[in-house]
Amino acid sequence: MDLSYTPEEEEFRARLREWLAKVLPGLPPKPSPDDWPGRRAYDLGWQRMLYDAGYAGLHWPADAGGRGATPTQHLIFLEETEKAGAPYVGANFVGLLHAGPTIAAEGSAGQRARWLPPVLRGEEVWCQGFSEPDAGSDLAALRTRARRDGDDYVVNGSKIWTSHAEVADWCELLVRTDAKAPKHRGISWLAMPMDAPGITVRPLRTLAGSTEFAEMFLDDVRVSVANRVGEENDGWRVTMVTLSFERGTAFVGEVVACRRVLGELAREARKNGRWDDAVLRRRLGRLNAEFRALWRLTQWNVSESERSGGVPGVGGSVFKLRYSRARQDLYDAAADVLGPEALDLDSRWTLDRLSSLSYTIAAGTSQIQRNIVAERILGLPKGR
Amino acid sequence: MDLSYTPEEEEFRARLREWLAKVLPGLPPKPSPDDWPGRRAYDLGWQRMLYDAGYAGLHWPADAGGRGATPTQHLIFLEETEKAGAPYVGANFVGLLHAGPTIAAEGSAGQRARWLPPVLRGEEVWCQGFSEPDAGSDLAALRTRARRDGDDYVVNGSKIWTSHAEVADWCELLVRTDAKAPKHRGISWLAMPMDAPGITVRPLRTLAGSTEFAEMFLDDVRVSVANRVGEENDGWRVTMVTLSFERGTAFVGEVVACRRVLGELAREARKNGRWDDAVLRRRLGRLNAEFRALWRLTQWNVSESERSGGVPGVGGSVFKLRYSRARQDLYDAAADVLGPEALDLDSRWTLDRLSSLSYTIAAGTSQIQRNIVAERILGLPKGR
Amino acid sequence: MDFQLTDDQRALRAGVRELLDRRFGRERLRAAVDAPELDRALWRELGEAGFFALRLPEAEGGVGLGLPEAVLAFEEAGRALLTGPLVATHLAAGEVSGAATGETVVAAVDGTLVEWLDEADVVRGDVTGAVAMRSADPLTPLHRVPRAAPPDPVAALLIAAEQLGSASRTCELAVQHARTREQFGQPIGAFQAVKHLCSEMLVRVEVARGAVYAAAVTADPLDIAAAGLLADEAAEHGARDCLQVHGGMGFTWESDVHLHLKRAWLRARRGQSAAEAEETLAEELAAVAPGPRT
Amino acid sequence: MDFQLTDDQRALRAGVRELLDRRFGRERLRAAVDAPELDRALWRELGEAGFFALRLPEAEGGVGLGLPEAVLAFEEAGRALLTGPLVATHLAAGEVSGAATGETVVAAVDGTLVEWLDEADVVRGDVTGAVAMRSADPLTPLHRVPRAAPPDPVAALLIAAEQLGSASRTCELAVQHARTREQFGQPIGAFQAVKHLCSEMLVRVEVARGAVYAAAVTADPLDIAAAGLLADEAAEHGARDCLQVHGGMGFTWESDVHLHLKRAWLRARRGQSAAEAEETLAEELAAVAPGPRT
Repeated sequence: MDLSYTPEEEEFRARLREWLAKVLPGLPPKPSPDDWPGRRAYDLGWQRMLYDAGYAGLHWPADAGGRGATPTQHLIFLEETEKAGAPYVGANFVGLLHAGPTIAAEGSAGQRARWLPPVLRGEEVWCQGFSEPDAGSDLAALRTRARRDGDDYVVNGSKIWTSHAEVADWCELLVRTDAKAPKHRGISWLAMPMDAPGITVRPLRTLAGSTEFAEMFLDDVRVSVANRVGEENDGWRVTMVTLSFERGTAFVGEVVACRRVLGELAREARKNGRWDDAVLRRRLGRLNAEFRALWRLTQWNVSESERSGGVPGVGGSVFKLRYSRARQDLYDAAADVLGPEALDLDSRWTLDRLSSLSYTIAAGTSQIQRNIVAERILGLPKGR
Repeated sequence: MDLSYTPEEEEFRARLREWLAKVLPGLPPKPSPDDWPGRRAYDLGWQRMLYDAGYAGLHWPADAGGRGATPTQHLIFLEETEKAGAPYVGANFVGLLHAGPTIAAEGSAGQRARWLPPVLRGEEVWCQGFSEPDAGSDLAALRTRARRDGDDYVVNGSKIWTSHAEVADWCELLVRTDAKAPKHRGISWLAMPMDAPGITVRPLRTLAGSTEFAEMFLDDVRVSVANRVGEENDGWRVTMVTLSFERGTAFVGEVVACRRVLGELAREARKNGRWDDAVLRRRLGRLNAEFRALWRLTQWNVSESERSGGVPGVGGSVFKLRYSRARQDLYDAAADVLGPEALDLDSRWTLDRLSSLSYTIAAGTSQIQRNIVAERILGLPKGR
Repeated sequence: MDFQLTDDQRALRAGVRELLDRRFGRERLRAAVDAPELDRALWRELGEAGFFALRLPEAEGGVGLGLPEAVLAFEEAGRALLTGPLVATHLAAGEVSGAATGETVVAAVDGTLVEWLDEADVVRGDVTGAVAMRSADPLTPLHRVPRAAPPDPVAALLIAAEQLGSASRTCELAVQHARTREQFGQPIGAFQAVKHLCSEMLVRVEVARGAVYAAAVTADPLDIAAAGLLADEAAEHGARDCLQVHGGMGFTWESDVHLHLKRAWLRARRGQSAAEAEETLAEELAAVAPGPRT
Repeated sequence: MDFQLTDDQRALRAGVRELLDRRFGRERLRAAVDAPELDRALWRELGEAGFFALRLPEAEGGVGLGLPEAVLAFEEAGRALLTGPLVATHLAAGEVSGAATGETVVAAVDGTLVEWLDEADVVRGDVTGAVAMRSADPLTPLHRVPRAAPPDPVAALLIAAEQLGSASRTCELAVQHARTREQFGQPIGAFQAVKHLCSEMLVRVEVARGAVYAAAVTADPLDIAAAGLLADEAAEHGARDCLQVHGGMGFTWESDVHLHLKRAWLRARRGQSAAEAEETLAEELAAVAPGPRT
């Protein structure tokens, strides 16, 4: 058990810090949350800077144009960029973390050459068309269908919870290509150009009042068969390959950020007098233990994934279960530190509290995660 | 909504208090927990005193020899006896609260005449033979079987969690009389004389170290067919009638006792200095809210049952879910008030803490209670 | 003892529910989310129905009822997410001209918060230095004031009644959703995980109900403190669980779940704080003399 | 960074587990419940295996390993419910003659508690006025002393390691029971309610494991404080949930579940208190200077 970093890792960290210190002050001002074209340009610009500095696709395999970095280097990258206040992955999320790795693993040579370099260079934005209104936790129940017509698929249906749909160039789309097959076996994975006729994007307002997500309605959208990655009806497996690219690093930046927020909360409580409330103070102390442990669990999972050559376990579900609750506890505590101010949307942390509510729901509810842990780690039987 | 008691109810309370004040000082000393014959004699003696004073079978219908008291009078009775420190129902529990009411509702005239008066007069003790090692939450899966042989049933099997088996005269026994019928439809209810040959009683030690319960092994025990209450194979329904005699009064004495304990805890904390710990102090404050509310919920349920003529709802599950947790929280708080002393079995509350652990398990686990609330009150569908 | 609703109380509750269904149903509610204005016509209708004058003696033109009836009415208001400075106006009936009839809209300082300050005709309490907030509850405009007003027990009880109504409603919403939403080939309410979430919601509601109704009968400050703690818990936790049962659909602006959650958060910051309530209830425990309690 | 067990650490853990399986298996454990005597032959065998001399330098006749290895050994001890003043004797190695080899049994004052006082050859700390208790843990004789000893961080860490081992074991026991016990025609582990209890048990174990192992590597008092809080939570809550999964069967004296629960309660009263740990961790938060942390 070694928590110290190797000289190579330390050098990687030092060079990264140096570079961040150099380039961050020169970044353009952040666009407003509603300015989608501005956000696209800002996020792609940052990706281009990473690319030029050799940090693009850090965790991608070298033969996909990535840097083939170890999980530990990826951890350091995420930790340092968060600490330095660098831009988030933003509009590049799906390209770098879902669609890109899928294409790298399952795409043909031509598909890799077409789609991967623009992601790394910050030229194209991807969005994700997986969830549907009637297929939430039960993702494989999706009903958007694709009918073969010559060299095209003709796609009809609707998708929900699509981020950056307004400004994406491509959508990684799951469609049903065989309605008669068992639900996991009739799905295909398509790269849909977002300028294809028949796509309607409608912003979806969340309870936080923001429009980070969109609904997408597909009406006879033609997608070339050449845009299918993997075999027809093999899309579920193709997608699971993507999801399993997780190497324990999914929440690194967020845990770093939560620890920073926790310190800010404590100092704010000192300032506004709520520090004298022993119940609140000790709650903050326990949250310190919680996030210290979550950081250690992250390091544990990353080291495990490094030993296994990047193949992840199901430990991600364990982490997500605890982290999602801890994050909600953190922002509940923040509200108690703020007091009545917590009812002001302009106060610090208020919007973060609202968005923390999605953590036990999105990307697999806590109920689903508990099933996964029980069945896949503990070996408990499936219910009848 | 009226929380005041009627003049009749107040008079009932005043007379009861007066009687308790008169008779309690003259009670014999309490027997030790291991002295089963002594406990039997003590509990039957108390029952005889109640009988002589007109309080026996308070909530039983008049035609069964009871007093036909209202649920509110029963509530007052339980509240006042607890507050006065009167003996618990003890060895009379099954007779007064399970077997007796079953016989009153479902027995023949002869059965009622044979079995009910001795219960009321404190002459006979009943025990309960329901649970089996392999039929816990799934009580109806019981396997103790009864084969008809002339005018007798011949019973083989084993029972568990039987209280007072060592000193009981009768056992209300559930047996399987039709192995081929669906599990709820092949059960019969028998009154088994505890002196019948073939019964072996073995004390069952609990985690608290006590032997309040026993296992009972039945080896070719002959029980007269005349001792069957209700039709053959109708025992499940007969039993459910018993269970539904609950009128919201099951935990009255315990809630009164918990409120007294809570006050003692607070005063102990004041004495030993732990009162200065705001976290512990506020936890006690919240427990005060909790038990005040549970007392109000008891009054609510009792009033509801009074309006419906004593027919209970499933509100008992709601109450038990919350009360069982609150009781455990109370004794966890007690341990924190005691500090290291909580590790001493001779300290106050330590044994009560251990026994509180059974509350979320016995008489229907909290998981089973949540199913009942979800399906019978909220109308959620059964799982497949 | 008859700790159940009387026939009159049932009729009152049904009447308020009917009025609110008709005048502040889902469509009206969602319209209010988009434009949170005070509906003065509705306010007057509430006044005519006796919502504000409920506890005012008949001799003074009131309905002459008591706290239990007020609690039932405010429970319905909480259930319907009815907007406006309801508690302040109710408490002003008989003291501020026009409050009882709904002609005058009365706001009041509650801790360091004031709801509906700009929309009110009369404001009670010291609002010097009031600053507008961008309210987290889209249905309730808020100001903060520098000088806190002491909590009023009756106000605290009526707020607890609203929390109870909201908790009861989110339990209903969760159950409705769980019965109809299908995933993995069956209604999600058939899964134990969802079932047990809903059961615990109901348990919190029923425990809070006992506490709130009892406090309405006794008007005892300790009972009110207990009612506030349990009703806040039922409303906040209930809205959270309701959101969890709804999954992604609950996370949309179009869902009503977040409206209950945000209002529950707001109400929990009004009246007595949880810390004060817990300390008060703790103090009582230690003060009681040893020996049997009566 | 390689925050995983080394091959040597895995071998050490396997060796301790094998030794304890062989010398302190279920039969021996249950015999100890009936007669809680200190098994001096086993104690010497532990000494020979290096349990006490683990962190003593090789030059002084020790094994020359560090806190991480000690934590792994104590985790196994907690898993097996191994009895005796293990922490006190381990800490005495090199300081009290014969402790390292298991010839001398060393007890010590821990807060106001002393385990195995009557059975020990040497007692460290002031035991003036020690009073025997009827111990709630049937496997651990206890005395109380009037003068409290200050908590030792290494002792706190080793106790946390034992809690981790116990938590991990109760999770295993619950899962084993849930896979084999049938009710309503299927293993109870097929019911979501049971599944989700077990999942949360594992989550608490894994979070505590990260905290305990990291504290072993850093030996930082704040990391140890965090490890203690999380390991206590995992052990106490885990034993409770294990009991719930076992139902009535877990409530019997013959089940091992209560032995884990009672020992977990005992360990939670040793070392630093939760209140102290929380205050220490809170203090650190407020003390850190603003700006990015490194």
